[in-house]
Amino acid sequence: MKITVLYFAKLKAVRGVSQETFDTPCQTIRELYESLGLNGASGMPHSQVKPAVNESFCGFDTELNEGDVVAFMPPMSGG
Amino acid sequence: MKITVLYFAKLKAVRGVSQETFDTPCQTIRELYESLGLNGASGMPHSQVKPAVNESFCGFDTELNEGDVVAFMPPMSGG
Amino acid sequence: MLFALTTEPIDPPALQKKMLSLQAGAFCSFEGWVRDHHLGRGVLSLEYEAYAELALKEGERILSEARSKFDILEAASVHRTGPLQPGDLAIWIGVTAVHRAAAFEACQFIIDTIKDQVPIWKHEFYTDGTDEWVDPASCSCSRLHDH
Amino acid sequence: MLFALTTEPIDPPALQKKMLSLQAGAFCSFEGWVRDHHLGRGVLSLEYEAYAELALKEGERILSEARSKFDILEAASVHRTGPLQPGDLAIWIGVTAVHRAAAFEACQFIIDTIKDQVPIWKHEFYTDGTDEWVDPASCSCSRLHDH
Repeated sequence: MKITVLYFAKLKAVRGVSQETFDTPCQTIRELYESLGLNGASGMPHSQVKPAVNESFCGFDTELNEGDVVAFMPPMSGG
Repeated sequence: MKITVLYFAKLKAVRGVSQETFDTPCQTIRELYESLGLNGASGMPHSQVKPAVNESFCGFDTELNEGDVVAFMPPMSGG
Repeated sequence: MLFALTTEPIDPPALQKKMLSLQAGAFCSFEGWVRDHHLGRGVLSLEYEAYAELALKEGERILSEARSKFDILEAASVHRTGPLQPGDLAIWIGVTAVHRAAAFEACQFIIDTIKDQVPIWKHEFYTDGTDEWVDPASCSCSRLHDH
Repeated sequence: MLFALTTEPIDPPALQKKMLSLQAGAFCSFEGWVRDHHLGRGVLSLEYEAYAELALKEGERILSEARSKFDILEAASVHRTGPLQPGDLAIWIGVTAVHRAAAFEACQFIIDTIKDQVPIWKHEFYTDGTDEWVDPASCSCSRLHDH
């Protein structure tokens, strides 16, 4: 299925793009995160990352659906 | 001895003037307060009033000296 | 003078401008505005009276105490006196700090202590034609009803 | 919209003006200013990046939560995004209430929660030529060092 992924802050730097749209066989947010290698040495462990789908926070076990817009967010540092 | 007394807020209304200078035989702030009748029915009990002498808070047992400027202050309500 | 009394309208942006620095990441302010009601009565206007000499001394002492008690950079306050109307600014307090928690604590300490210890009194004039020197001690619910 | 993002300088007096009412005796505000140093390093400039759609939703949710949690009248906040320099205002929060204690509590709750939960990130550029995405979780002393 085709999804769009948004990357922010350090994860944007790790991935090298702020967003991309592609076909994926992944069933969950967790599989997607790992398939992108974002939990690797240069990335961040799941525990530090908040995922969102379609502009709402969600868990890593959330299932993916066609057309979803997924976001991976490092710890926030606004304010 | 000659002293000046300042009255504020409700005590000014009770006494009818904001300040006055006069000779007094009173030895302490307490005697002065009572001689002025400010602790009477239309006035305020000592417990509610803060006295000051020469621009510093003081106790009712403070002794009076020639030329002192005494102030009697109801509970504050600024801010 | 970091504590001041004024009979003119208070100008918070101008006061704040004097305090800011490149070290101050956090600024907390409190403003007390004149309301149009008090304990259920309509307020037409009011007048703040101060024992100016002592109020200035006490105000400065409270700001100094805040600076030694809390980890802040600057603290300042201006209280208006004379006639005011609903919608007028009666008091302004500004605190700068490197970190926000101290700024909040100091700002709240300053307004609480000023209300309790600085010789200023509020004379309220009501819409029904009566008037009263506000006496926080005579109202058992004063802690709930002051701003 | 009571929570907003802007790439333009924040104008606190204009924002406050929209909130004041004759019922509001107490106004508390918090402002976060860009400092010229962070954890001992000189800061040349910084950039705030936001996931705007989600940040706006979260910001509104936090302001709503503050209004239901505390006895306040209004709460509003604006966060600046894009490039900023030391001395620039990064965030403004204003709260009005009838009584001051609730205004202070709500204002502190709002800034604490915004920092923790609104998807905005700070990218700092240092005087030594390096840069970093600020990661509060990676710094054991983050609670002490953020503003």
